[in-house]
Amino acid sequence: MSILVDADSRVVVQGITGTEGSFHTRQCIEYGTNVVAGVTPGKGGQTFDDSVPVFNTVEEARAKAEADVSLIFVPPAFAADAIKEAAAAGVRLALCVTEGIPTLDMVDVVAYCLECGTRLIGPNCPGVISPGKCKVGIMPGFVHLEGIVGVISRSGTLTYEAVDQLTRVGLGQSTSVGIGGDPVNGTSFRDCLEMFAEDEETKGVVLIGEIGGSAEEEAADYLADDYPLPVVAFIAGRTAPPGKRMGHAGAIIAGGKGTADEKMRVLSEAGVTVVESPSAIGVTMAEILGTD
Amino acid sequence: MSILVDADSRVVVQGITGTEGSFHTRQCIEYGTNVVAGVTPGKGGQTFDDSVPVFNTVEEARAKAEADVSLIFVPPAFAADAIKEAAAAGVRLALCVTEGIPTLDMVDVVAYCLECGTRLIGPNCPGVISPGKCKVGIMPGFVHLEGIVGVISRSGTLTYEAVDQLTRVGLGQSTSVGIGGDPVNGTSFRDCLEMFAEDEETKGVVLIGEIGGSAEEEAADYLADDYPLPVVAFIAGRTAPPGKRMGHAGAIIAGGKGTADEKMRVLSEAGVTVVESPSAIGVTMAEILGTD
Amino acid sequence: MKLHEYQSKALLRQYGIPVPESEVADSTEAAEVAAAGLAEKGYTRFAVKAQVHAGGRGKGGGIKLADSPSEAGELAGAMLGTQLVTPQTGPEGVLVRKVLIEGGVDIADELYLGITIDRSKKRPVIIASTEGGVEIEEVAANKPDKIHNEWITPGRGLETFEAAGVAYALGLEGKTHRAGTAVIKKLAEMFVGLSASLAEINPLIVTGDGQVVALDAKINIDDNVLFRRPDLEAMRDPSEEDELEIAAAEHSLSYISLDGTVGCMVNGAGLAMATMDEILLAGGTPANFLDVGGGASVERVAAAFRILMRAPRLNSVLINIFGGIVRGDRVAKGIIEALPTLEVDIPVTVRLQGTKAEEGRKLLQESSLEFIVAETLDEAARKAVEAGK
Amino acid sequence: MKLHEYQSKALLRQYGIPVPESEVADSTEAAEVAAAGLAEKGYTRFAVKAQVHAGGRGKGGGIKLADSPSEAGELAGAMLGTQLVTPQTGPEGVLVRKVLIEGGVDIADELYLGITIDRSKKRPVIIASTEGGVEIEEVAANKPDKIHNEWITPGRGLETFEAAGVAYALGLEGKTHRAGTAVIKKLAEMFVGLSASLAEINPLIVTGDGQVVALDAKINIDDNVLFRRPDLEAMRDPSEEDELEIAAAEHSLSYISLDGTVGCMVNGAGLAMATMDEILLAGGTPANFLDVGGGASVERVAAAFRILMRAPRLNSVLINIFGGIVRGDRVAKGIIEALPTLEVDIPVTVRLQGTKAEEGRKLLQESSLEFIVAETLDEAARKAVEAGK
Repeated sequence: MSILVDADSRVVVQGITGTEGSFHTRQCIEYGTNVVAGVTPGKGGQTFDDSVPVFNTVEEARAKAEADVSLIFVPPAFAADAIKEAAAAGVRLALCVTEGIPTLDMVDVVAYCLECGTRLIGPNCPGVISPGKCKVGIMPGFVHLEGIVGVISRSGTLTYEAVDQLTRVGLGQSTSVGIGGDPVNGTSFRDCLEMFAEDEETKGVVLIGEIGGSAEEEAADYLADDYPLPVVAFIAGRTAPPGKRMGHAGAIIAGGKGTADEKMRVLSEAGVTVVESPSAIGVTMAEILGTD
Repeated sequence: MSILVDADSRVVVQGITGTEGSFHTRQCIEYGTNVVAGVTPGKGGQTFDDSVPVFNTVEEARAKAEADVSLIFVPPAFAADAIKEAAAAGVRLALCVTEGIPTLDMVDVVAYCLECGTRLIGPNCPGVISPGKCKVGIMPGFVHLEGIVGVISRSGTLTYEAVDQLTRVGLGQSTSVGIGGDPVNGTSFRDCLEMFAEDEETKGVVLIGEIGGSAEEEAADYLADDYPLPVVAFIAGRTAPPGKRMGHAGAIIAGGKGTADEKMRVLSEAGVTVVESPSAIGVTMAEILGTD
Repeated sequence: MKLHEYQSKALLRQYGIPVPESEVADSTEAAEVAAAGLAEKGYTRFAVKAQVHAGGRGKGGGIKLADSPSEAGELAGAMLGTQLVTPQTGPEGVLVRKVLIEGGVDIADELYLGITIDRSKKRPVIIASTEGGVEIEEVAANKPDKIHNEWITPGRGLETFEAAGVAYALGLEGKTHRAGTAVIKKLAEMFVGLSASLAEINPLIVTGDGQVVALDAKINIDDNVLFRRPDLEAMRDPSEEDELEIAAAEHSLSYISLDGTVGCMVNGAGLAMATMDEILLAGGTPANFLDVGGGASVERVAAAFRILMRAPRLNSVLINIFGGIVRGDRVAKGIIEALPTLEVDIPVTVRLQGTKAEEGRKLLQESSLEFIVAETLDEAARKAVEAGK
Repeated sequence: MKLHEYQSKALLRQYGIPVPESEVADSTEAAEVAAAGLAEKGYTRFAVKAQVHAGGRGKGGGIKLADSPSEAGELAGAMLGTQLVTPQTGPEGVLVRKVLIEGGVDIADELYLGITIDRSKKRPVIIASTEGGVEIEEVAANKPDKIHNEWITPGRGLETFEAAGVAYALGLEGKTHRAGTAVIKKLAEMFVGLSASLAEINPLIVTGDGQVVALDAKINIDDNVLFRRPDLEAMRDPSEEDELEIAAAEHSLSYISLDGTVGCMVNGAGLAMATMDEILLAGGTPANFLDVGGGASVERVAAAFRILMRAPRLNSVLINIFGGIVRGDRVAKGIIEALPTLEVDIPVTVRLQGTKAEEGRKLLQESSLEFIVAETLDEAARKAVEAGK
């Protein structure tokens, strides 16, 4: 088992003919992902790499190629509309890689996806991978290993770092989810924790947070209530000065709230094993799961 | 029994201190309606007629007077906001008497009420009366009689006409609902038909339609499917020329659709007894119910 | 409220929708000058279009094409001041007071694009069809599969992907698709921005070089929004409206002139229509629709009665009031107030029911008005029709 | 992007929110002229307010009151050109380049009104308090019951009744309530219209005659919206921003100057912060935050490396790349491209992992750059800190 995506997922890539879209579509296909369609407005009727049909609209991709998951590579100016198009077309899951979407656009988009019943991952996220089954995102597939650890992260490359450590200590991953670093996103730590709790394969969860916002605090609230799996957490940004923007729009410490120390404290109190060094994520989880 | 309102309904009047609002509030109280609060922004703290507390907001009226039904007398410029305020405050039922609210305002308001789970009756309607129990509206109470006939109408005075006929032939009414004559309103014929079907007291329904729109056709669709009660219908506007606006914004015949003849035909086909003369409503229902 | 083509196009232009260059003219000379101005900009053909509220102008000779400014002037001169008869006017037609002189454009394809309120779905609906230039009602009746609909979500407006979907349904491709998407989005924005009840572009044309242009346009504004939109109210053309209807509107009365002989004054639109229906059933014909409305004051009833008595062809009057908000005594006082300024030489039938009906009847009986009393609706209609014979 | 007070107030005015009359000045003379102009309009007191992005100006002497235009000029002259130190600036302070000369108003009450994004509820939130004129964070910490919140529904905007509710919560009554409701509605409209990330009026004052006026204002614009809002981008004041940060922004790089000595270049914001954390754990201090971002081209990496090497106080550099979108070979090529224009006289530690990491490492080994190789994150941090000692 795994969460969100598996070998049965039928993926449509929005923006398949763009530079990033085409590069990562090839990477996903190479990994074994079932990419059944692409969408680029005005390029309907073409075939991507002689194998993937391209449509003008997601609605068509849904109807003709039965796509149920959309991976979105669309520039910030058009990304909000693209996500809404995916949701309106009825995909089960939409993953948006795009960085730099205005926050108020996302406020609107998140409400829209909720109305449509579409789960949104991201934006500004690497996507989701269920190793050995399906990769829907931009993460380097080869560092992953099929296994029993669930990974949830607001960061991209820091997630690869954590996954790499897990893989090196022999711990594979059930699913690794990058929820994205923007202030307003579709899926929270808590949403993923709930899914992992219900996934039979997952035996432990790595949670990688960042300064800013209160997503980690909300996760801690939830975890405090008898969460069934061991959780190892790391919070990036202890050295970040207040009020500065650290790349992710989400990672601003405003008015003393959302500091790394505060997040680490509440997670610890909720029974989470919080590591001080990002390098300790893998070995700590290995110790807890007794597979070291 | 009855539908929508009964002796337990706790009514707040929005616009209670205005000319119309105060006149009809007194009429409702005189009829026996339990008016527990009034709302006029800026007049919170006053007491209407030494008996009804006035609040600044519906939220306060809900919280302090436990109002669950709102009757709205607010000029067109402020009516949409007033209805939304009632819905946001969580009243179960809002009835809007106001005539002349822009249609696109109502498009927004109807969606809003749906989100809030508030049933809206109207706008541009006389309200609802469950004779002998509760009158929440502007209809003349004295023409009504407690009884077994449900009345649903897009018109105001034509409803009183029909009710008067029923009363004269000795047929009381369980509840009489004026759904309002505007193109976009909160509650349809069909909604009311469903409620009457589930009301044990109601033994027959009078439906009074008008030219324009397709509310009667939708009612016919629903009635055709084994509706449990006898229905007598009259459609006003057989003599109305196409394309002319007949007072109610709803009553425009556009492009041949929504004519009185078409509505009468589909209702007949759905098993409804359609009367040609409005004067025949009462006697026809009496014949059917065998109480003549 | 209906707008003229030239007003509608000015609004389209304001919202960024391409329309042909044009100018309004009210004389032969002005039309020729306008066409000459267009000729300077390179136009070689000129459309002369009667500006009246009635549709079907083409069939009635209200749209002509000229090959020179002087011909445009001549055609305009011939059209101005005439009564234009179209399938949507009565046989008497409507007076042409203004024409629009428009530069002729190169038409590759004619489409239909309209927005109105879908009462059933309770939201605006876009109606698009590849069958442009003909009446959309005919397309809907004969080729329903050629009609594409898209609904506009309340509060949110039309999403770009939805507009793009409509443009695909119109068969547009490449840069024409992008242009069409923009037009559809802007029309939706305009519909909501103006609180229109109808916004129709028919035909929406694709030019030879792939541009998307509104060749004709019809906008109706929701009357209920005019109180907060003086800019739109200012576009009202009273000359296109019935004189009595204007007089009624000034008193916030709802009045519509009809062809019959029995005048009626009723409270409530539904009861007014039902009264007209009863008059017809009784063998008469209604002369008008007149709703004195809810909460009518003495003054308003007096004004209503005066306006009603001005209707042509009257041979009988029926006053039918079922008191709710409107009180019978106020109605009576209003009628009595109007009496001194009127010569009532036709029979008046009065039916008062509901709130303060008895008081009203009593007041009328004490007045100078002679009238026939009726108890029920059908009785009132029968008596009024009979009295008029 | 932060806006100055004078820019924020211009936007408030544009959205119809009352602000005191004022003028910007950059010299003693201009300030006196501005104050004299206000004096002609009847003002007798004049506020002289330093226009810098840092808050807490009052405490740092950045807001002074004058009783005459000449005094206003003197106070402005004394303020302009100085380094203003506030609780929100470093000890070095910020240079005052402009002052705002504002007519003094009669304050009866000071309120707080702000809007920002509630990440948890995923929508804008209005923060209102009767405790105005002090830092809202303090009110939130010490008197949480004095904070009133109202959320703005996505797509729909703030309803009038919601704005009225906030105004009641602020204790406003009568015409002041109506004025306050309007200000709240307009601020919400502005927040959404500008795609702001913060819009704050503190204090929002009630004047002696019951008017509601924005006495101070702070607006931050979402950086992500600037691509489609050149009008707002034009309000950027580069003089308030760090030189290296501006240079980085020109290459779409995310760069923040810090106080430490170990420079770092990382891909991904989270990994960059984690790298800084590891440097701290290893006993060093990070000199900067630098995220080369996703899909970095050779040119962008070269630019990033050049900018990084310009940072002051550097004694060591750590390059940490975990290849995903960013490919190790491209990063290596970018560094190599930058080398000819740089004098690299401090130790460079390189950790490459992920996509094309080996190729990248090989390219670097073949180049002129001498560097320390590290395998893991903590090893890289330890080696970089060690090398800098």
